Amino acid sequence: MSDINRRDFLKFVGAGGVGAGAGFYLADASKKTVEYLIPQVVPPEDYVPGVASWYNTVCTQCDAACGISVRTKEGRAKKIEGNANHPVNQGGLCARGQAGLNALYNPDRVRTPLLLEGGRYREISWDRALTELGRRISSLRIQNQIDKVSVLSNTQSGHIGELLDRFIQLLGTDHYAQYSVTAPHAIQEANRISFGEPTLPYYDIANADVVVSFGADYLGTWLSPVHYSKAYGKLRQGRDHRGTTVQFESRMSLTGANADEWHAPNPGSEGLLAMAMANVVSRSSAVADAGAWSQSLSAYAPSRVAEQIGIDADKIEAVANAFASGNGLALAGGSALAGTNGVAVQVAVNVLNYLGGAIGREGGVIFNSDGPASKAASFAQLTEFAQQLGDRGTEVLMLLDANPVYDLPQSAGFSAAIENVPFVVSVNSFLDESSAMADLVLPLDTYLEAWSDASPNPGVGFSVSSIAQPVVQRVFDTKSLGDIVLGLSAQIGSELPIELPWTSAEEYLRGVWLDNYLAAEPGGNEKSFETFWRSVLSAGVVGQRPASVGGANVSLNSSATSGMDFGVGDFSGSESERPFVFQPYESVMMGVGRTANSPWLQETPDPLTSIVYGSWVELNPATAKELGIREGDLLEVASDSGTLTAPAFLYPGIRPDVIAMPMGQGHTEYGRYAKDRGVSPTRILSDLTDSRTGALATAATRVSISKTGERHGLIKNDGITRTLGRQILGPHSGGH
Amino acid sequence: MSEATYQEPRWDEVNRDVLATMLNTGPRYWWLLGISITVALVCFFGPWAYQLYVGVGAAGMNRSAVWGTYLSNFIFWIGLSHSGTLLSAVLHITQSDWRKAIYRSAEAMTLFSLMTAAFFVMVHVGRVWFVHWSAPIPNEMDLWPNFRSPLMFDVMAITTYLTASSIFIYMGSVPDFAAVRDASTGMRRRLYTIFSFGWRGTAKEWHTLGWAYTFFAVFVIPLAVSVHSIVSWDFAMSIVPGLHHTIFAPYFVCGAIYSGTAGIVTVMFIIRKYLNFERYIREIHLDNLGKLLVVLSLIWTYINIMEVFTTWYGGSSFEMEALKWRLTGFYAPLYWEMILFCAAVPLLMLSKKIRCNWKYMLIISILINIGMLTERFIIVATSLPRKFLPDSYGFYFPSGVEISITIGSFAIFTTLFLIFVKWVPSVSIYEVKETLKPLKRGSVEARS
Amino acid sequence: MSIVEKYKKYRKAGYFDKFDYHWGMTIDLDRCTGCEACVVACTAENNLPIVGEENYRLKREIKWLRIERYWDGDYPDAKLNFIPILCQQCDQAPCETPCPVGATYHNQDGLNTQIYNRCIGTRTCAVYCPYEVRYFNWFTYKWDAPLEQQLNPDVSVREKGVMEKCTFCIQRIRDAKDTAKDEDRRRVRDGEVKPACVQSCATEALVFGDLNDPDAKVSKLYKDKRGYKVLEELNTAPSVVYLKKVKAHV
Amino acid sequence: MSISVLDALQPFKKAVFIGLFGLFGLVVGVWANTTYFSDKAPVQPINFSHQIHAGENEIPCMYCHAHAATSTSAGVPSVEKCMGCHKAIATDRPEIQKLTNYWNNREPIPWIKVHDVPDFVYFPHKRHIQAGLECQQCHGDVQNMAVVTRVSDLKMPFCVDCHTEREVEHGRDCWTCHK
Repeated sequence: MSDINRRDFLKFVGAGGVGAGAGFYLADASKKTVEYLIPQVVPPEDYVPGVASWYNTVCTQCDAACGISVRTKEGRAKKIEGNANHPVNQGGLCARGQAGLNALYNPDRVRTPLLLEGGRYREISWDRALTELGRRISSLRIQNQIDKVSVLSNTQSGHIGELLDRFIQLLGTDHYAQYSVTAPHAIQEANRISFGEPTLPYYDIANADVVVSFGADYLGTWLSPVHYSKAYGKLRQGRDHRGTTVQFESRMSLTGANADEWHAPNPGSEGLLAMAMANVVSRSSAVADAGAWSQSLSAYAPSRVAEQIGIDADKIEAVANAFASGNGLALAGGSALAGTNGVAVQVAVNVLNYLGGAIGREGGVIFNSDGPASKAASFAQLTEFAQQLGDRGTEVLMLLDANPVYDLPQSAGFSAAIENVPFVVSVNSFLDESSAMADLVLPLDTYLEAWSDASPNPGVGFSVSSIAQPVVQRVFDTKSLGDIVLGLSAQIGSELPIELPWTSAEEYLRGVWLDNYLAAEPGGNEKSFETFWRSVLSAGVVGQRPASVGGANVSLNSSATSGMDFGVGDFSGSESERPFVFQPYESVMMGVGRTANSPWLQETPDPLTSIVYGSWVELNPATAKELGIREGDLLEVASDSGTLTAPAFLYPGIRPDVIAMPMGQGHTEYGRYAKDRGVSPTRILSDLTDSRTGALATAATRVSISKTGERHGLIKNDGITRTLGRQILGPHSGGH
Repeated sequence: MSEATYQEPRWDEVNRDVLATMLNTGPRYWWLLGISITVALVCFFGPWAYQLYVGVGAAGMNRSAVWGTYLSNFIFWIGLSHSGTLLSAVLHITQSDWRKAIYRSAEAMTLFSLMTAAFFVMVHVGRVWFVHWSAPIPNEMDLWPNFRSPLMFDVMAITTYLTASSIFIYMGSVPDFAAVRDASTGMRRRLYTIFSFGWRGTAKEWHTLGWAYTFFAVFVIPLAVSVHSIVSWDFAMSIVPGLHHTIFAPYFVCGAIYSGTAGIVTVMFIIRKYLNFERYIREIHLDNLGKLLVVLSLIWTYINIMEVFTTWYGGSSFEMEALKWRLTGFYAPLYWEMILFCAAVPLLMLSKKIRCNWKYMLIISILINIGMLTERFIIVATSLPRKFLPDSYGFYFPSGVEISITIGSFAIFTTLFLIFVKWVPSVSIYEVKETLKPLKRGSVEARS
Repeated sequence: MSIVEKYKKYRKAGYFDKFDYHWGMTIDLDRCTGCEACVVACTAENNLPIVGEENYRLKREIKWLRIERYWDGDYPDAKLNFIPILCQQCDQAPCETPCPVGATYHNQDGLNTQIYNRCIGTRTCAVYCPYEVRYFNWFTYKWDAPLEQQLNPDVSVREKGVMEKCTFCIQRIRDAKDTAKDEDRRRVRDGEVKPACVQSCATEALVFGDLNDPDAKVSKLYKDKRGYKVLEELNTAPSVVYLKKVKAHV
Repeated sequence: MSISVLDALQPFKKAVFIGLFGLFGLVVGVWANTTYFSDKAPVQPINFSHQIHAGENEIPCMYCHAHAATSTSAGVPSVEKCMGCHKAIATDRPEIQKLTNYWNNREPIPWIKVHDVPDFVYFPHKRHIQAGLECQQCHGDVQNMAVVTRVSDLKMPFCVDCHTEREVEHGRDCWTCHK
């Protein structure tokens, strides 16, 4: 290279420089980003990084109160599993229970108290919020206008519920109601009539031979599904002989899909059906007064009522005989009890159980000695409550974890009533439809952050109770209901703080448990209580399983059926212009809507249709063919009290004259995962109620359907739901 | 011009005509090049960049149909690549002289369609930034590719084929590079001096080139066959109904040669028309290729019938279902379109009139390749969504990104080809000369 | 060990019989009610992404365990059957051979494993799998804060372009083995490991355990006369045995 | 003009050289960065010296990193633990006063990770301690380090080599270390 001149040299140097720069940059870019190692300031005693610790508490995703163990790591909840020691769920847990973490870590939780100022919510401190509220209430109290304070609460069980009752009582207002959409009014009322026990009994499915269910979806949503599922597993393969199950319902529920036999009686005729079976059973019944019964039931001979029921008489005979011969157990729920004749149906079922000798028998109906009577207000009472809001000129309305605007049909008139209340307070974890109308929103703990306790209802045949403890630090600036009540009473002042002296829900809870403990254990003292308390916390449950599960012995009142009309219930709307009976049902994933804000549940296929995200209208393929409806066609469902549109789904397991729809979707608020997704069937329900309990008769509305012409592709998992003759379900099974 | 008035070119004319295509470039060329580059950028690399950013979800694939147009296009392009080898190698060995005017462009097609295919592999995989893991690079972690995988065979086969055919085409063009060198000056001359490895045209060099060329011709043929057999195994080695056929290897090879030959006809038409090779590329080529196409289409049809027959005869529920859906399902129109274009239309070429008509042949050849493109698509799109569990049946439809990338791939091919015609004599100068009558006296000065 | 020996050893189906464990599962279709609790349990345990409405519409959901529905007959005799489908952990897995980078392989516990960070996303395994239990990450999915606080630290979060599938909750197996080692036990006790789905199942339809242990509950059920394997005719030798539903009438 | 390839190559010489220089520069750049600007020994919020603690005062590793033998993560001592000694010891030193400030404000100390493995790696400390490894085998002679410095890159070859030569049971199975 003799001919290198200056410019070449510069070129070389430049190239070298550029190369070096590039190299340096490359090396820099390839470095790891800085990770930090943050120590605890003061470590909690049982804390080991990288080792999971489990906390037992109680699930409140539905009313069954299963025991759960929550796996936490580095102070964060990672997984919810069933508590194996808990007699209700015995280690199992349903989809909704698993998804509790979505409630805890939901991005749409209310993070601080919110005060409505100039049409917008402003974040305020707890002190300010409680003072504000306390001031208003106490001023009303001083002016003796405390009845202008109204309180509507979700049903609060356990001692926190008692604390609330006590608080209201001290407050002095008489305008106070608790409600739960799924409250089993009919069962309790019917049991009062038949047995003088207004409670939920324990249904011993595990040991029954023939389980006949009238619309009760005990594997999906009815009362305590996980417990019954455990029992079902035992009934099927967990014992020497396999029990059989029969399901009578107009629309095949999860339980119906798993039943050995599924029959669809005419909507509302379940009472007749039960009586017809009772008639057959009474012939061979072993109970003392069987003779008398067969006399009074003679009018219900299957041959005579089969026409009204819509099921062949000999089929009824067959099922009834099987019921009588083996350990029969009859249940009622769902649409069967959601007619205007719900109580009658349950009474009929009670009669059937009685004649079948199922009462108080293992594998039958066992009444819990300590089943609490329901505090839940009926639909009629709630309508009255809403009415009162205006009539008594309520100044302050407190909604405690309650969402009446969404839960109840428009006919209840809540949204209008709430509009007119000057100051609405909503205590809730989420900004749901009702909270969105509130002037003050107080963020509530989720059940994984709060102290409370619960006794399962229905019980498990013996007395059980468990403590719900916080499993993680509060994610946001929230308080538990107990703490809010106590904090508020402190603000309101006068005698309340003296009557409710506790500083926190935990302290209150410990106090109550201590008293009970000392009452129960004569030799007990503070010290021994401490160990007891810790043992209960670690076990998650306390209670003694007796040698034999025998309930309070109850007998059927002979007058139980007197003045009862077991005929087909009433429906709103004329059969001619509204040809279909509309049956909304509790969704396995969404329940009645409280879990609709869980992304996991939104993405988990509905067990029976595999549909996710949104609602649908189920109708029989034959009906659809007749009306030229294909899956995904947008239908307009019209009742006398309103219309809604939702896509059609052709469902082979439903009567041709019935239209079914899942509840739980169709929120207009309630966070990104639930908002504006699907429609809520409750919107178009008529205000017909059960003639005896005043509970809303959700299955008593007639509707007509028509195509809107639009299509709305359903989002679902299933491709083709036929085996095409392939041996997928086992050798030589599954037809075309 | 008709055969009657045909005037065979003199040697100097050969040089002149061929080199002309490289040395003087009109605006039309630049326009074409510009357009195809832009299309390639906009339709292929743009969407691909987007897909790299968000993930393969940009394409329309889903759970049961995890393969889509990317893979079917990959096969299509591999298929297109078989033409070159067939024409140059096979015909070289069988010493059919008519090949000589067209084999260069054919080989170029091979090369470039292979490259385009390689692009589709990159587009297809989920994490292309780790694609080097599929190469057997020794490492201290003792991690190796899985040599049992048909995809691994693919990587091997394709790289081998790519290497071999690029050497093949290069070697064949060395004397022509020399010719370019001699005809040019300055930088270009320098370049071609290097390209031509200082070719002098001595007897020894000619002899060496001769046997080396023949050797490669023989060497490349089995490669060509193996490549597409192996590509077919990607499918056939699965147990997916509609893909799990022993006949797939011959099916793919035949289909590949078929579409490749059709491709050549198309390319031939274009270079003949736009590079003024009327005197070199002539009816005889059309005629022969036409016959070849007819034969191939018959074989192809036969195999298709066999596929249906064996499925029916086997009678397995899964296979029958897959077949039923292919013949009558959503994509049935595509299937029958394929039958029409690849089995019915080619029969027209039985008539010499059509066979020797450039326009007709252009149309037919394009139709055939459309048919073959859909064939590959159907294989993927109708088999994967419907496998064994009916409840998991799905459906696949390509997304905008996929379609655009498919279009873009043709632009890439065109771009490469356009560049090629300016760098390499697209008709073999020296071999064409071989076919010409020996020189007459008196025209010595005409020799250059 | 020479390559030939290795090859021979690893090509023999069930070669892991001589190892400590051969994990297997039985699913009793007569107990299973199709309630989907297992599906959510799996989602929670294995950091399965929330793909969102649009991706779900395109059938891009990621559910390592899904429940398939098959109807028999029509109204009024319609019957609905449920069958949970998860990775069958085949002993002769069709998905293992075609992976060019060997990201999926058979490990010594008879598990058909997937190494996320080795996967380059050719998706061939998913094509070859007859059970369609392999799920692809079409995008890098996000969790809206603070949902990400729930993510299980024992399971890595997969990025775009990676295939994933049921692992029989291998992280739980690993923990159990750890505990066994800490307690100087050679083997994990029967019932000590429960994948999330098995743990959550309320009807106890799912049973998991070590098939090499003749006394394990799963080994006994494996021999049940109702037992069968899905798509057995494909000779994939699955490790999951289904117990056929009993058809009965009153 | 000759047709020799070499002559034709002449003019490209300089270009080639420029390329070579560039390449050389690249290497130099990388080297410079990794040697003089390495992240092997990051600057910590408190200039903590293992040399003093583990070296001179011979405090055993597990006294502070208490969980190494029982948990996947060795654990970093809580501020409380530090104060346990430093309420009394060397309270006058500026670095200790930093610590005291953290303690008084009830703030954790944002230590910067020196040894870090990616999220897809499952590394249980306890297995390795129980297998009889010395902390030093991966972390180097920390007791002689005034500033903790990463001695081994903790990349896969590092792990695999050790697993291979110690013939760890299933030590080369992917799922032993990956998750």
